[in-house]
Amino acid sequence: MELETLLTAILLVPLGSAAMIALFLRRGGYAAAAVSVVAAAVILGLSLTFLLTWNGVTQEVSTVWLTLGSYEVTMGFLVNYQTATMLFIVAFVGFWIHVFSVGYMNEDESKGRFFGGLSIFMFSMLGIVLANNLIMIFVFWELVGFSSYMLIAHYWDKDYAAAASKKAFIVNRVGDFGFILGIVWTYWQYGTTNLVLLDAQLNNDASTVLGLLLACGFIGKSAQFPLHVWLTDAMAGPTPVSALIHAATMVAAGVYFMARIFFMLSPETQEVILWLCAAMTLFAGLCALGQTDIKKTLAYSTLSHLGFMGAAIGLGFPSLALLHMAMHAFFKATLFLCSGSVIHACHHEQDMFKMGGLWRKMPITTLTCILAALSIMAVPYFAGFYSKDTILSGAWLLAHTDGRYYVIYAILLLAALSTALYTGRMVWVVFFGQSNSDNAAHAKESNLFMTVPLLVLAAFSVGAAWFLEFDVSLLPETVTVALKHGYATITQADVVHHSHYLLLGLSVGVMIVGVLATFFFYGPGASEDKLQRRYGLVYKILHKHGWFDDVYDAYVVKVQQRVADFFGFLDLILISGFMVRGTAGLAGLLSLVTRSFHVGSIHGYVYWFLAGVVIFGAFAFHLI
Amino acid sequence: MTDLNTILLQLAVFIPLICGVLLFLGKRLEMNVAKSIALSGFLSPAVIALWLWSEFGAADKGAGGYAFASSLDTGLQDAFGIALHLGLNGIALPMFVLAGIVGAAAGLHALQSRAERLVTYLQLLLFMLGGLMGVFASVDIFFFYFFHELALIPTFIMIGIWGGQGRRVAAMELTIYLTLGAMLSLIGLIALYAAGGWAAGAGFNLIELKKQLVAVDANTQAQIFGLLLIGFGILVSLFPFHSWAPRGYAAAPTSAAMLHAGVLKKFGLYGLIQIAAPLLPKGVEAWSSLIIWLALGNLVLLGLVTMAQRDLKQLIGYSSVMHMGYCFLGIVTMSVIGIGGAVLLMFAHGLSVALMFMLATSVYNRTRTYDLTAMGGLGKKAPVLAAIFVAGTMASIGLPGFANFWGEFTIFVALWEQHSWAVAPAVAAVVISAIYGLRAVAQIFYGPPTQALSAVDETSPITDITFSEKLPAAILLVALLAVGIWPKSVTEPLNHELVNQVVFKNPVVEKPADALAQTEPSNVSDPRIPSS
Amino acid sequence: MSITLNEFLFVSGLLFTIGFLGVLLRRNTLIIYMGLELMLNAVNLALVGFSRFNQTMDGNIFVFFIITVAAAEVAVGLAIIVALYRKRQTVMVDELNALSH
Amino acid sequence: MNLNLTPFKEFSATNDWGMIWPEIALGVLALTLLIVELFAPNLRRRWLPRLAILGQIGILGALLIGFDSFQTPGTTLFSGMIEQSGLTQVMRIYFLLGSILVSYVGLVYLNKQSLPRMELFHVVIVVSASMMLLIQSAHFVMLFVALETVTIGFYVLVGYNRNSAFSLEGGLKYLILGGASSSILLFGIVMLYGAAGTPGLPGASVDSMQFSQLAAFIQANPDNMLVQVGVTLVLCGIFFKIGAVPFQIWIPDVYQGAPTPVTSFLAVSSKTAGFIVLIQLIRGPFAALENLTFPLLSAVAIMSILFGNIAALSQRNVKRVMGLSGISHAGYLLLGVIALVKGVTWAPWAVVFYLFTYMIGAFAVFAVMAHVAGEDDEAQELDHYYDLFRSQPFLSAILSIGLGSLAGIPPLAGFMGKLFLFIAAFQAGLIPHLIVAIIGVVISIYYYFGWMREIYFRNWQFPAEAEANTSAVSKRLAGLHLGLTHRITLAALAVLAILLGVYQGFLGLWPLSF
Repeated sequence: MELETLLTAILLVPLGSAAMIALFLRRGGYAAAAVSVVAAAVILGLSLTFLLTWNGVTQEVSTVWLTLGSYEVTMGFLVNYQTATMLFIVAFVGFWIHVFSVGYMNEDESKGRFFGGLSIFMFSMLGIVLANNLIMIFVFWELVGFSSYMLIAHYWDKDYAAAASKKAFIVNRVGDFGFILGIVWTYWQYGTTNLVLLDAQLNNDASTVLGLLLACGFIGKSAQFPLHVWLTDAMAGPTPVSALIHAATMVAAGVYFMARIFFMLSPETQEVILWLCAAMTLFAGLCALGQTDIKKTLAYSTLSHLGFMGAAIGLGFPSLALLHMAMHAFFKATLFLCSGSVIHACHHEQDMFKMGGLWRKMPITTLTCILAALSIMAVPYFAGFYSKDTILSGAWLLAHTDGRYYVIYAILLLAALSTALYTGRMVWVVFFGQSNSDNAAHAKESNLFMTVPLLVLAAFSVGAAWFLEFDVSLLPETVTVALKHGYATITQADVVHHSHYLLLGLSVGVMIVGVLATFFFYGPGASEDKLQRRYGLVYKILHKHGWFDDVYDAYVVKVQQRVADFFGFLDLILISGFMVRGTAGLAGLLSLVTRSFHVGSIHGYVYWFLAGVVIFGAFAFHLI
Repeated sequence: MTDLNTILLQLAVFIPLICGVLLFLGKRLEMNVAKSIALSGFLSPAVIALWLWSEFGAADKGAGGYAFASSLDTGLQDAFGIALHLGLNGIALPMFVLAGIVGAAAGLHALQSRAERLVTYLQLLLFMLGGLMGVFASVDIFFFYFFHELALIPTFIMIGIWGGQGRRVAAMELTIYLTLGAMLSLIGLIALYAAGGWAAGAGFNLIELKKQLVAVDANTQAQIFGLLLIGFGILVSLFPFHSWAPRGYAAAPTSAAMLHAGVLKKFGLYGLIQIAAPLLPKGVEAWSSLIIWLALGNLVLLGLVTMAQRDLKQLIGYSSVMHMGYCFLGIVTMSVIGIGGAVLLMFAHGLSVALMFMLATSVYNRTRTYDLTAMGGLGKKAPVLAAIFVAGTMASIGLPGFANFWGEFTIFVALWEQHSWAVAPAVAAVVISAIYGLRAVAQIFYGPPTQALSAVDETSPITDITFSEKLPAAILLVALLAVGIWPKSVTEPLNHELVNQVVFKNPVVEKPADALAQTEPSNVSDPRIPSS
Repeated sequence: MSITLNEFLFVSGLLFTIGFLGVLLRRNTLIIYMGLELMLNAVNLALVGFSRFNQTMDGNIFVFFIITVAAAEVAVGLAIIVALYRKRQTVMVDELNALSH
Repeated sequence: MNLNLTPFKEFSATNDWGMIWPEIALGVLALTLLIVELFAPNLRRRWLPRLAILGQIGILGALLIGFDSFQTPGTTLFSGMIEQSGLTQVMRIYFLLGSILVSYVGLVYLNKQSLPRMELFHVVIVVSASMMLLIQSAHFVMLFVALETVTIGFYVLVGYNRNSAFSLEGGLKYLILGGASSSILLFGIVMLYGAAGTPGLPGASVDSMQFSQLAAFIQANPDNMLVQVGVTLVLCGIFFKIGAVPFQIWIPDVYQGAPTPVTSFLAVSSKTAGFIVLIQLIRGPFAALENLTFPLLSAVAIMSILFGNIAALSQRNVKRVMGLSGISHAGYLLLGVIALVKGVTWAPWAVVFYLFTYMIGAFAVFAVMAHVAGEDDEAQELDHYYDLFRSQPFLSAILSIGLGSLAGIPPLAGFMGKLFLFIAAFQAGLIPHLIVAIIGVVISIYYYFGWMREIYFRNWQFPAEAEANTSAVSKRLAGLHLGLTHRITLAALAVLAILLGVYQGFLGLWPLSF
C-alpha cells in the first residue's frame, strides 16, 4: 500500500470507531467494546504492514491545511526510526490493553463512553507519533490531554475522579503555555514549524530559552517536576486507562517529543532537563515506598522511570531514552495490568496490605507480575536491564569528561535501588504470605481476556530488548538500527567497556540489596506497613511526597481563587458600580435638581425670562 | 447563476423581516401556520447562506471583491450617496454564514420554547435575525449601522418581557449602554463620510470610501478611529466597557442571548475589521498600544473575574466577554494573519457561545438554578447533555478540533511578529479559561448528585436532553467541528480577500529550502559522543 | 428745549422696565396683566418716537396694529382670569401653583 | 372731484390673493363651521367635527394637487408683506397636516368631555392658517400680527377646558409669559425698525421693517449696537415659541394643564412655526450677524438638549415628559439652524425633515395618550401605562413606534431626521455640539424606553396579587374598543413613521436647499 494512504488509514481508523461509538453505540455495551477492539486490531495490523514494508528512509508527506497570507499550517507525516518505534509500541501495547479492558470493564455499565475514549486516545496518540510539524504535534497533544481527561473522569460521579481529571487537564495546559510560546517563537525564528526543515536549519545553534519553552510541554505531559502533581491523582481512572495512558504511552509522548526535537535542545537546555529528571527518578522512587495503594506505587514508579528517560535526553542520548520508553511501556503495562487483574479479583481492593498470598489463587497474574518486576528492576537479560542500565552507563560515560555526572550516576543508581525496594515490597506483600482480607481470600484468577494480554506483554518485558545483543527481533533491521546504534554508542565506548563489570556489579548489587531488604523488612504478605509504624515521619513525608499536593491545593484555593474573587469584587465595585451606575445616579440627581426648578408660581418663571434677557442682552452689549 | 444568487442574498435579508411582518396577523393565524411561517423565516437564511458559501468561490467578484452585489436606491442616492447596497466579500461571508446558522439554531430553540405570547417572541426574533443578515450583507456603511440598530431594539423588548431575574434593570442598562456605543460609532461613520464621502461623492459606499480615504492624513485618521474604536468597543464589550454584557445576557431569554452574544456582538469587531481598519490604517497604529492593553484587560483581568463567578449564566457571559480580547489582539496586528485569525475566532466564538447559552438553559430546566455551588451530579441523570456541554466547553476553551483553536492560535502567531511581549499574557488566558470552564463542568455534572438535585428529581423526574434541545445544539456543534477540522473552508475566501487589501501587512518569513536530504544523520545517531 | 429721540426712548424704556417689574413682583394677576399692557404701550411710544424721527409712517401704523392686538389679548386674558377666579376663588399668583414639578 | 387712485393702484399691484388661497380657504372653513353650528345645532354632536376634518383634508388634497414642486422662486407679495418660497410651500402642507391631526386628537378628546366642540376646531383651523401666514411673512408687521393671532388662539385653546382648574391655570401661565415674551419680541422689532430707519446711516430705508431692506441695512452696518440688541430680543421672543432654554420653563406646566389635543398642537405646530420663522430670519435679515447668532444659538442649543433630557428623566407625568423631551428636540433642531448660520446651505432641509418626523412621532404618541387618558383626561401618569401591552397591544405597538421614532431608532423616521441633522452639524464642524447631542440622545433613551418598559415589562407577582393591583385605568383600558377610523388613523401614523424611515424616495425631489 502507498505510504500516505496507509498512514492516513492508521490515523483515521480509531477516529472512525470513536465517532461510530459516540453516534450510535452510546449504550452499546459489548458492541462498542468490539468496535473499539477491532479498530485497535486493525491499527496493529496496518502498523505492522507498514513497519515490515518500510525501507528505513526518512520520509515526509504533508498537505496544506490553512493559509493566511504568508502563514501556512500543514498537516503531514514524518516517518523515521522514532516514528516506527513509537508506532509499534502504541499499536501493540494499545491493542493488548484494549483486549484486557474487555475483561476488566465487564461489569461497567458505561462501556460506550470508556471504549469511545480509548479510541479517541489512540487517534490522538497516533497523531502525535506521525506528526511532521510542531503545530500538528500540538493539536494532537491537546487531544491526548482531552482524551485522558475523559478517561480519568470515567467514574464521574466520584468527586475524586472529577477533581483528578480537572487537575490533569489544567496542569497539562500550564505546560502547554510554554509549548505554545515555543511554537510561535519557532515559527518566527526559523520561518517554519516543520521538523525536517527545522533540523536542516539548526546546526547546534538552538536557542536555550526556546528549547526550555518547548520542554515545558514535555514537563507537563511527562509529569516532571514541578508539573508532576497530576499523574498520581490520575490513577482515579480505571486501571487499563492507567496502564495505557499513564504508564505506556501518553506520558511517554513527552519523551518521544523531546527525542523528536532533540536537535532544538541546546546543551544548557539538556542540562536543565537532566537535573530535573534525575532528581525526579530518586524522589519519586522513594515516594513509591510511602504508598499502600498498589496503583499509587506504580504511578510513582512511572514518574521515576520517566525521570530515567528524561535523564537520558538530558545526557544527550535520545535514542536511549526512546529505548527505555519502549521497554518501560512493556513492563509497566504488564505491572499495571497485573495490578488491575489483582484489583479486579479483590473486588476493587487497592490496598496492598489487604492482599497477600495471591500466588496460589492467581498464578498467571503472579508469574507475569514477577517477570515484569524483574524486568523493571533491570535483572540482566531482562528487557529493563538493557535500557535502564545503559542509561546509568551513559551517565558514567559522560562522567569521564565532566565530573558532575558522577553525581547524576549516583542519583540514578540510588533510584535503581529504590526501584528494587518498591518493586520487591509490592511483590512480597501482594503475592506471598497469607491473605489479609476476605476479598483477597476469595480472589480467583481472571478470565482469558485479561490473562492473555498479561502473558504476551510479560513475554515482551522479558525479551523485548534481546535484539540489541542477539539476532532475535520481531521488527526488521530498518526499524531497530537507530536503537541499536544508540545502545552501541554507550556500550561500545571503551570507558564503559573497561568498567563493564564494575557497573554491572553495582547495579545488580543494589538490586539484590533492595530485594532482600524488602523481604526481611516487610516480610511476605505483611498486613501492615512496617515503615509507617516504625518511622512514621519518614513514611509521612514519602506518603505525602513532600506535600506537593497540599501546596498545589493551597495555591488553588487560597491564592488563585482569592485573587479571582478580588478582581471580581473590583469589577463589581469600580466598573459596574462606580463607573456605570455612578453616571446614571449623577444624571438622576441632576434631574431632581432641574425638577425643583418648576416651582409652579409665575414669578419663579418670569425670573428665568429676566435672566435670559439680561444675559443675552449683556452678550449683545459685549459685556460678556 | 449569479443573478439568482444576487436575488437569494436579498431574500436572505428580507425573508425574516417579511415573515415577521406576516406574523402581525398574529391572532388571526392558526398557531401551526404561524409557527411554520416563523420556521421558514428562520431556516431560509441559513440555507441561503450555506448555498452562497458554496457558490462564493466560483462567483465573479465585482468592485472591492464583493460577490452577489446589488444596489437599491432608497431615495438618498443622489443627495447622500446612501443606497441599500448588498454584497458579500471574503470577510463578510463567514459572518453572514454564522448569522444564518446561529439564527436557525436560536429560531428552532425558540419555536420549541414554551414562552407566553410565542408569536410575538418569534416575531421579534425574526426582526432581529433579518437585521443581522442585513448587517453582514450590506456594503453601504449607513445600512450596516441601520440594520444593527434594527436588530438591537428587539433585544430590549425580549429581555424585558421574557427575561429572567433582574431583567428590568438589565434591559435598560444594556440598551442605554449600547445606544451610547452606537451613537459614537454613528458619529464615526459620519466622520468617514465627511472625510471622504461628501466632497469626493463616494457617499456611504464602502468600496468608494476605500478609494477616497487613502488621502486622509494620519491625525484625522487617528481621531476618527478613536471614535469608532470606543463606539464599537462598547458594542463588543471591550474592557472596561463590558459591564452591560454579563448582566444583560444573564437576564436575556435564551434565543435572544444566543443571537446577541453569538452574532450581534460581533458587529463591532466586524465594523473594525471591515471598515475601520482598512479605511484608517494609521489610526489603528496610533491606538494600537492602548488596544493591546485593553484587550489584555479583557483576557486576563476579566478572565480572573470569570473565575470568580458563581452563577452559570454570568460565567458564560463573562467568558464570552473575555474571548473578545483575542479578536482585538488580532486586529491590532493589521496583518493578514491576525485579521484572518480574528475573523475565524469571531465565527467560532459566535457558534460556541450560542451553544453555551442554550445549554445553560437546558441545565437550568433540570436543576432549577443557575447557582454553580448548588449544582452537582447532573451527569448521571443527563449523560448526553453532559457530553454536549463538555464539547461546548472544550470548544470555547480552544481545544483543537473545534474552530476556536485555529482562531486563537493564529492570533498568537500574528501577535508575536510585533508585540511578542503580549503573547505570554494572551496565552495565559488560555489556561485561565481552561480553569473556569472545567470547573463549571465539574460542578454541574460530576460528583454525586446533590440533595437539591435529588429533590428536583423527585418532584419532576429529570430527563436527558430532549430532541428540541438536541437539534439546535447539533447544528451548532457540527458547524464548530466542521470548521475546526477543515478550517480552509473559512480561510480560503477570507485569505483571498485579505491578501487583496493592501493595507493589511503580509509579513514574509524566509522559508528554508527543502532539506530532506541532509536530515539522515542527526535523526539516527545521538550527537553527543564523548571525546575521551 | 426740544425733545430728542433719546428722551422718547428713555421714557419708553422706563415704562417697559416698570411693566416688566410689575409682572415680576406683583402678586395680583390683574396688576400683572396691567404690567403686560404697560410693556406694550412702552413699545408703542418707542415706535411713535422712531417713526417721528425717521420720517417714516409705518411705525405709526404698526402702533394701531399693536393696540388692536392688545385689545384682543386683554379680552381673552380677562376671560381666563375670570374663569380661573370662579374655579379657585383667587387671583393671587402664588396660590396658583397647582401645576408644578 | 376725482381723487387720484394711482398710488393705491401701485400699492395694491402686488396683492395676488390667489397665492394665499389655502389660508383664505381655511378661514372660510372656520367661519362655515361657526355658522353651521349656529343654524344647525342638531348636527353638532356627530357631524361637525367630521366636517371640520374632512374640510381640512379637502384643502390639503387641493394643495397637494396644485403642488408645484418645491423650488418655487422666492416671490414677494402684498408689497413685501409676504414672501413665498419652496420652504413656505412645504410648511403649508406641514401645518395643514398638523391641524388635521390635532383635530383628530381633539375628536378623541371631545368624545369624552362635556365641552363646546366647535370652537376647538374653529380656533385650531384659524391658528393653523395664521401660522401659514406667519412663516410666509416678510415684514415685521405681518410677522407680529400673525404671531399674535397664533398666540391669542393658543391662550384660548390652553384654557379651553374651563371645568378644569389645571387647564385654566395653564392658560393663565401661558397668557402672562406669552404676553411678556411677545412684548420682548416687539421691543426688539422696534429697535431694529428704529436703527434701520435712521436716515443718517448707510443702507437705511423707509421701509425698514421689510426683511430684505433690513437685511441690506444690517449688511451695511452689522455691529450697530441697537441692531445687536434688537436682534437678541427678537431671538428671545422666538426662543419662547420654540421652547428653548432659558425660555422653556413654562413648558411642563402649560403642557400638563392644557387639553391633550392642545398640548400636541403646542408641541408640534407652534414649535415648528417658531423654527421656520427663525430660519427665515437667520437666512434673511440676520444673515450678516454670525458673530452674534452663532454663540447665542450654540449656548441655547446645548443648554436645551441637556436640560430637556435631564429634566425629563425624573418625570412620571407623560405630558410633562413630552414637553421636556420637546425642549431637547428643540435643541437638536437648533443644531441644524446653527449649521445654517455656519453656511451649510442645505441645513434647513434637514430641519424640515426632522420637523416632519417629529410631527409623526409626536402625534402617534399624543393620539395614544388621548385614547388612554380617559373621561377626565386625567390618566397621564406613567403608571397608568403599566402592562398596556396585554390590555391594548395595538395601542402599545403604535405608542412604541412613536416613542422609538422620537428616540431616533432605526428603521423609524426619527432616526433619519437625527442622521441628517448630525451630518449637517458635522459639516458645520460642530463637534462639541454633537457630543452634547449624543449624550442627550443616550439620556433620552432612558425615559422613552422607560415608558416602553411600563408598557411591556410586567413585575412578576402572584396572580391574586396581580388581580388586586390592576388599577381602574387598566380595567377600563382592557374594556376599551377602538373603532375602525381610529385604527386606520393610528396605523397610518405608524406606517408613515416606518415608511419615512426606510424609504425616502418620494422626498427625492427635494433639493437639498430650498
